Amino acid sequence: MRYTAALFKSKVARPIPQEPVPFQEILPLKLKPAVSGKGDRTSEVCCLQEMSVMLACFKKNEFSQQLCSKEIDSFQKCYTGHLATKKVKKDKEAKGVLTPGEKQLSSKQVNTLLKKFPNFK
Amino acid sequence: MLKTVFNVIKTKHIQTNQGLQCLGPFTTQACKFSNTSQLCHSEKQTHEEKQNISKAMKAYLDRAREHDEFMNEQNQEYQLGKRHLANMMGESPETFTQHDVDNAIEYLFPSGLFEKKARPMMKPPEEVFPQRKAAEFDETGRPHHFLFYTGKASFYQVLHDTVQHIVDLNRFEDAMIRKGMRPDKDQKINLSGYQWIDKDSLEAKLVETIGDKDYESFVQAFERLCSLPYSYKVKDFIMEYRKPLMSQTKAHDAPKPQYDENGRAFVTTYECLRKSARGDVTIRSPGTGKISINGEDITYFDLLQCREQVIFPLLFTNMINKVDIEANVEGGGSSGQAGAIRWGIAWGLRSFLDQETIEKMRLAGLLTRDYRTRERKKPGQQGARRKFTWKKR
Amino acid sequence: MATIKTLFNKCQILKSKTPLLSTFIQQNGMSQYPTYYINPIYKKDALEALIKSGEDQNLKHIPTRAALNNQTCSTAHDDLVNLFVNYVMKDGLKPLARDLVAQSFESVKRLQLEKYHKCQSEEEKAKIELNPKTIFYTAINNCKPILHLTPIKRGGVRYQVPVPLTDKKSEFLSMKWLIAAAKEKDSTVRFHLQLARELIDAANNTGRVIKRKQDLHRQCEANRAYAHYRWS
Amino acid sequence: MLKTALVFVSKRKLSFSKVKYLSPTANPQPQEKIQSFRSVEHDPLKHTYNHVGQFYNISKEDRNHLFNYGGLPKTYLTQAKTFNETCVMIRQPTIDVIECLKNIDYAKPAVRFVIYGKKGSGKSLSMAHILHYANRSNFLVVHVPWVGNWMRRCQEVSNSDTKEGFINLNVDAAAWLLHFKTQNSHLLEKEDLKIAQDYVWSKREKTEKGSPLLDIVNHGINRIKFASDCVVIIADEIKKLSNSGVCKTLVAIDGFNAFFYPNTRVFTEKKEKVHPHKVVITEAFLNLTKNDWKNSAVIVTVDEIAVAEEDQISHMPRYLLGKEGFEHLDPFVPIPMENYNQKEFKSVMDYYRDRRWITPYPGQDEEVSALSANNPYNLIKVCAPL
Amino acid sequence: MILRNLDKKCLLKTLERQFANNYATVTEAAKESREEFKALNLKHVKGQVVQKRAPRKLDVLPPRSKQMATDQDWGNVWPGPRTFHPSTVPLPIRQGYVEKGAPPDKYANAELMKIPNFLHLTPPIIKRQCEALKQFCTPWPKNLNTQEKLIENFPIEVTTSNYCLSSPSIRNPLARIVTLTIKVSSLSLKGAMDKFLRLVGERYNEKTDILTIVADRCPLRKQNYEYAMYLLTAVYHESLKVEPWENLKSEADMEYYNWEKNASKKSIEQIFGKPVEEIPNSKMYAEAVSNLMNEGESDYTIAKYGEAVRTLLNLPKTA
Repeated sequence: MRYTAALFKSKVARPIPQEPVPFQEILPLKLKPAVSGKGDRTSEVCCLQEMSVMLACFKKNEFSQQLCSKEIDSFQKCYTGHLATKKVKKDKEAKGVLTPGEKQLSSKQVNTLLKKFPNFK
Repeated sequence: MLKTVFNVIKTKHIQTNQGLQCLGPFTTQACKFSNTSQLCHSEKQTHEEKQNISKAMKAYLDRAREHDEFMNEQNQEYQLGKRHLANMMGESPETFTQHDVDNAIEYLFPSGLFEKKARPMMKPPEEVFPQRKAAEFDETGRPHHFLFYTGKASFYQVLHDTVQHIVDLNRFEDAMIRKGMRPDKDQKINLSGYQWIDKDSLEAKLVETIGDKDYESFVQAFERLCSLPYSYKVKDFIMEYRKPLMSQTKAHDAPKPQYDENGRAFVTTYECLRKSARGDVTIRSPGTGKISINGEDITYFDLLQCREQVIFPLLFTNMINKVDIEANVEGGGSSGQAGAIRWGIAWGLRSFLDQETIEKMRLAGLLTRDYRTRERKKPGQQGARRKFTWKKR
Repeated sequence: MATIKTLFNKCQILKSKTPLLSTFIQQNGMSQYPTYYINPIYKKDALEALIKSGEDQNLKHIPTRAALNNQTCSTAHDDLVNLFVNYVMKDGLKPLARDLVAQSFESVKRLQLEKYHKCQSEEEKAKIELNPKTIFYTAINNCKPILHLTPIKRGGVRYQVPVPLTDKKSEFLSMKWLIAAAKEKDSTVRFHLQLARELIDAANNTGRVIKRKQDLHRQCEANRAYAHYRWS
Repeated sequence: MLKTALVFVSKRKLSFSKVKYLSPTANPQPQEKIQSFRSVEHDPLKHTYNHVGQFYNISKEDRNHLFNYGGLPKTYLTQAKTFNETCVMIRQPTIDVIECLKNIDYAKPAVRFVIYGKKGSGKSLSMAHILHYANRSNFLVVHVPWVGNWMRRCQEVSNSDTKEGFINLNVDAAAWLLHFKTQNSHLLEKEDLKIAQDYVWSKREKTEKGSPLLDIVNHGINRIKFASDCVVIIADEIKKLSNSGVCKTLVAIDGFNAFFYPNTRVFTEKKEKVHPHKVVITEAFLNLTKNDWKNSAVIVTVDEIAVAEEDQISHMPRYLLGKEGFEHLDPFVPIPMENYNQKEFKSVMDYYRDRRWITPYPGQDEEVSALSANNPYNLIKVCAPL
Repeated sequence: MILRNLDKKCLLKTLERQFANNYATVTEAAKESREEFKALNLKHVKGQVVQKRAPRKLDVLPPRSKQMATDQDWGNVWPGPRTFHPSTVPLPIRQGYVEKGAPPDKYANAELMKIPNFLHLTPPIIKRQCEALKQFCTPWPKNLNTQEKLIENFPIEVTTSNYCLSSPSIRNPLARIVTLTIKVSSLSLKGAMDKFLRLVGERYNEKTDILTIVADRCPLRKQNYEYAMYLLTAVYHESLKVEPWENLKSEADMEYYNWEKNASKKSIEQIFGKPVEEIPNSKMYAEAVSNLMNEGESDYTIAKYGEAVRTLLNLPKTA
């Protein structure tokens, strides 16, 4: 009987030499000098308290609005106020105007800041 | 700045008859120098050439002399021509003015060309040949202006001044705040009615060509300056670059009314256009509110909206029972015709109203000609904007 | 410090729209007018208010757009009614739409006058509103919903979430419902008559449109548990 | 005899009006006195030029009596219903006609009046006012509410038996007979209106000489087949009666020019267009508008609306009547119906405001006046949504 | 004399200057040529370029205008109409439009040659020519001193226009149009007036009583003039003709409403039961009816008609 080396080969417990995984630099290995605006979206939920008060009033009074005018007023005031503040904020952020001492910066504002103090290469 | 340095270096090379190969590394080296070292470098070079004038300088001086000679010659020719012309027209050459020259040329060479600039003319050479910029450097080639190497010295000078003013005013404001003073509200600079001078006139003013972006930064810088609370302190400087706007109502003078055989004042407005309607409107002043359109009364228009349009200017100015209206319109539909008459009435009424009411009418949009028209249909589309329904196959 | 102040001033300028020409430039789509043209102020009282405030001095040098052909300074002219006419309009038939609204106003008057003449005492008569425009306004106002439902997908499930409405949107809805209610009728009844009835009903806080609004509110109330799902 | 009857009637009316006049004074209402747009005089017999521009009230009985089967325009009717009263403005042309009617020498041939004017200027209402006057002054009224209803919107068409090649509009004729009957019920019931001739309708039916006119009217109403012929006969009989002085007749025809307008919408069985002169009832009214009889007056209106839309070029009588019509009526008295003048307009607006029809605002009158060009019909349209 | 001398001196000076200039250029050229070394290029190697001899420039004489005296007699220089010639006209004129820079001068300027000029008709020359022409003129007829008399004796007025413009051709097609005007009353048409006006149509102005004939169909002015005169003659004679069928017209063919022949007359005769002549106010009525028919309906004619009927029938008038 002839032994062929090929048959023995598989039984050899020698580990297959694994090549080290080459590193591929898909993205450059440094931070971008800008941030995307994805995280800026804030929650739309507002005036929940007023809404629930109003709806409770509605339910109590058979959905007639005259009896709940106070609740409706407070709800709408809250909502319009919310819209107004949102608009002001949006305008400000869109322009990227920096207000000194502000803690929470929008993406635009961060971008203007980053642009002002760029990284050296 | 760099560019000019480069030029200087280049000339130097040619003079010394060095090979062009060394130009590349040399310039790159120059680029890496800091600003101060560069300046030293160029200064050294100029010192070397102080004895004999540079070739560019010489060429410039030659050109300047040639220009002067040329202008002199032209002037002589003009004076001679003027004497000849006076002789032709049989008048005394001593009292022959430029106005006479123009008249004589118009008489001798009648031209019906629409463009007046293209007609025959005989003008003194100063008016004919465009002006040139004077030398910006002395005989040694050293520029007078510190911003010469920007290429747009006077433009950047203006920007520089603006920024200087801003800095000064800010400092001044700080000082005033420390003193506890506030800016004077009455003196606040009022910029309504003025506009920044446009790019062309700015170019003419600076005798330099500037780009669109340059102009933008000019406007921005000035608006920044204007927004300062103490900007009234530099009012003269700002006003130099603003031109007054024509008041909208004063743009068109109201015609003086004419008088008909009954002694009634009337004004006729021709060419009242709206959409494809055109017409003319006559307003007679002491009237009873009679309106006649193409010989009929206001019921010429079946639609109430059109009638409302016709009486809109009258109602607005409270003239409804004080004037008579006669209008002739043709073309277009009823709404277009009503619009044309509305504009005609408003336009003609100006002759019978005071300035204040006219301004009010303008703000109400009665004096603007509504030149919006139907947008044309485009090929490959269903209409002006609408596309054909998309079908996969 | 002063530089910071200038920055502040600058953003305030943009907010208050001072008459710097460059700040007037706005997007105007495909309009045939240049961007800096302002809209006409064609109502007399609005103009008076403007002059009183002194704002008109700033507008002196800015050209105005021409007033549209459905705008007049007449006291009878009303913007909301005009808007309503536009909602009634189909296929660009404005004269027809305007006629319909006018006729329904006329019918409102006729119906109200009929009631008026039936009344015996002066007090009852005084109670009846005869001005169709007032009736129209109260009707629109009464029909305005405060909340509505929007489907929002959360975890693969569509939730009907109650959402507050802006004033404009609720006005639009109230007009739309009124028109829809007026269209829902026998073919023998004229549109304007039905619209008139709906308007009177709505002005008295009764009728189909009011019921529709209340139904919507009821549903909102039922779904109030989802309110916090809005957009997050 | 007739005269005395007239005097008696007027006396009665006078007392009646007095009673009416007394009632407001009994419980004084200061508001009503100030209302300058309301006429104090509600009797058309006493209307003079002084009352022009004021509104007077047609009492409910009169309205039912005169206009139960037509005679008032539709727009006006809805308006009257809303206002809860039938008020008509006293207009200058109306008074003009009434003055003429008062002064006509009735021994002479009939005088013809032609009221003309633009669309919606109040011709029909003016006619209604005149009819009211005529009714009060005991005229026998021959009134056609709207000729256009026959020539342009006829109910039923049949060939005439009595006349070869002519067309009967029997349903319309019967309707008119009913209208005639109600309008003149108080006169027809009197005995003296008798026919002068025997009329044989068929083998069995026959109306004898000397029987009252009402018999023919009733016959026409009951036997619709003969309605058209009845109209012709009545016209003829009325002429004879008037000529003999038994009664005084007022012929009032609205939209008279439709009788001369060839483009009708009456079609034969073969779908051929019928000229108005080929319609039997036309003959009756053309006969009545001739000037060969006494004790009568003729008032007609000519109107653009009575002709097809493409021919509505002018509102003038010569154009609308055509050559034939003009020669038929010539010489006639043209009565122009103008739009409202300032005073009338003011009065109408005051009336509307009084009736709570429009909400007042400053400058309303001028604006509405300009928008409607003072045309009465347009004014109604403009005021509707205010 | 002195002046002329001076002129000559000037001339000499300019010549001198020119010579000097020429000399200078020549010497400079010589210098340059001396400096540059010319290599021998027998085999015609590509890199070396054989210098071509510059073409000799022709000597052009300076323009004539340079030698003109400022007090010359311009009429002798430019005696008749002629296209613009730059060297003859001593004016530094320019024509044309260049966006940046000066307009082109007179030399080789085609625009200046295109436009017409009046260099032969300067005011002193016109004066001189008028003086010369005066001896050939006849005096103006003394009796024709007013406009009325002129129109009376010469009623026909013919108007033509000549055009002067800058275009390649001096002939303007509009110059051929001939306009003939005449007061119609001067033609003494009596009965034929109606026919004449019908023939003439819109060319007649009712307000001024003037007939205007515009002839523009022929290429030449003379032909147009003759055609206009022919038209006037033809229309005149045609209107005077009376055709035999004219007596056979029925009522419908009539141009005018004739009350006497119409139903209106019969109807009032029937009302009153007597002939028209005996009816009071019938004349006024007849006039009103014919006015109404002929002039067309208007508020005025109808009102007149109503008035006439009221007086005829004895009715009260309107308030």
